[in-house]
Amino acid sequence: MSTAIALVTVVAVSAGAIFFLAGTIGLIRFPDAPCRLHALTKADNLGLGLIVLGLLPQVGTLAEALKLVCIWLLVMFSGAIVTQLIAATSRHK
Amino acid sequence: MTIFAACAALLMGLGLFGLITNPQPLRKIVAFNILGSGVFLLFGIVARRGAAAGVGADPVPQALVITGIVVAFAATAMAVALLLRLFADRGDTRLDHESAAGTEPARDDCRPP
Amino acid sequence: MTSALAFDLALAALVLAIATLTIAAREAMSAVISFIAYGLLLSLAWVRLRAPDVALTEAAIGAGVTGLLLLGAAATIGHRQAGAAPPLALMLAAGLACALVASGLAATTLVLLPEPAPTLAPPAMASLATTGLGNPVTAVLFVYRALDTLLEKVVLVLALLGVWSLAPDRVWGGVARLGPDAPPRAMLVFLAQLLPPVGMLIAIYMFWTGADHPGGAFQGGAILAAMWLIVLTARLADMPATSHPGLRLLVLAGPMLFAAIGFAGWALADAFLAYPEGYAKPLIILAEAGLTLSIAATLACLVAGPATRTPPP
Amino acid sequence: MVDFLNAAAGMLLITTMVGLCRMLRAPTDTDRMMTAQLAGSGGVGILALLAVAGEAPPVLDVALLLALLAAFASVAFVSGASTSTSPSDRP
Repeated sequence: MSTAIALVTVVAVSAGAIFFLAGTIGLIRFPDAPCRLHALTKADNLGLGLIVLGLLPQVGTLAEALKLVCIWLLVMFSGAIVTQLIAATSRHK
Repeated sequence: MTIFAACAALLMGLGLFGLITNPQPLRKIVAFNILGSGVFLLFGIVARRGAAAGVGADPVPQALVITGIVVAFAATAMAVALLLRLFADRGDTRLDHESAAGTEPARDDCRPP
Repeated sequence: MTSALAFDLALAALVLAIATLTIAAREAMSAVISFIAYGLLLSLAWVRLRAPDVALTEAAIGAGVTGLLLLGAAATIGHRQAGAAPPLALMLAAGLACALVASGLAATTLVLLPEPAPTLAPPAMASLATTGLGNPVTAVLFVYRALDTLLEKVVLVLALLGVWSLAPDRVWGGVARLGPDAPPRAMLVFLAQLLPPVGMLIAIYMFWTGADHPGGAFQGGAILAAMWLIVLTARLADMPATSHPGLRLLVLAGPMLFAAIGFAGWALADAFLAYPEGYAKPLIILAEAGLTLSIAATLACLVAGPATRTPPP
Repeated sequence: MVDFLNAAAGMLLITTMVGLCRMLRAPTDTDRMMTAQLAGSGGVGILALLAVAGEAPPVLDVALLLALLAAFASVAFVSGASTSTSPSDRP
């Protein structure tokens, strides 16, 4: 059982790290601002989400697990709005 | 720990360099903040070296750094407010007033009554 | 152990690289944006140095509130700065001098620091039980060095006095202006409605947990200030006039409460800022509650700057 | 498991470093702000990994604060960027 849980953690955290890497490469390689923002949100939402998902089985208490989920929700909500705002700023320039 | 000690020393050197050579006052303020964070990081090394009695770092330098960060913010806010007032009165942020003598614009209400 | 070492090495390199970018940036706005990223990453370094209290303060004040202050200033004057770089000889001389200073400091920290390291951790931990607190840093701030903490609050209030005095005479006691004159974007308003309730919850948690775990009045106050500033930026509320008695009372309430507790200690426990036996923790939490609100108000007012509009009738 | 989580944190750190290259040659301030946003969420990820790897629950609080303030800095930038050309209305 513990091996299965460890496997879940390893797979999810690795996938999250790969999404972060992909987001960064997109930020460097994509030609214009909306494309780069698209890459950035993948790192924010999916990358961090997968890392949080992978970490959830490893934490000791329910409070810590809730805190992890809160962190993800916070980053996802504010990230979604902030990227909208940055996109609007870049379009007005 | 030695890595961060070297990092702190280099940050102080960088901040000092920026403080001396940057011509723009706002960038001088930013450089001053980097210089300060280097000093704080050095306190962090001292705290980490003093780890004992079951705590990861000596709490006394940590408390000093927390106080220092707040005071550094207060100084930065004061400097920025002075700079913005200078800009509002003169239209630029040059600090070398001698070279601009004679072209000084009339101040609106800073004169004593 | 080696993986941790490699991590530290990469982190230090990253912090140094961003600091170099910040110093080398030509435009003030670029320098300020790099400085914010620098502050965010520096709090990682503080976590590695086992100082989560400082990491929280650095993230909240170093990156958050200072970042907003500098961004506002850069947006106002960024493109109009006098920009003549000093002559090359001066640059070289300054670079040489700073390299000397840095290498001297590095030599001092790497070689000359005393061994074994002096530490006040054992006495601090030994008397922790008498305070009833669980977080040694809060104990240092509010018990062993309480006078310093009180004076630091006074410094904040003095800085605010200085900033407010920079208002021109005709708008004395008026309203500070924050953010653009143009109506804010709908998304910004939405964020300003969504984020502050969450932020206030986190701020209260940060203040409350500070007695026993990393956190405390500074961190909670800085978060509250940040949330207030978001609301102000989105024009959901107006900054009160600097002559508003309620605002002035809010700024002064925390330091005055703390000083009052200090004087009560004179009467009840024989020393200024001493706490009567068994009442240390409730008194400290009371003082921290007042200070959290005052710090929030003071930091927000410092960022908003001096008055720029005449006071409302 | 601890080694794996540390390695993942290191991987995220290197990713953030690569993102820094973007900042070096970013054409506009908007791009720089995107990099700062990436540094924020990368920092949150690194802190979450370190918190679980080192079993230090307070580090999660730092991650929570970072998540909150990364958004705050972007808001400040967006509201500042739209005014950057009209400084004359200060007294």
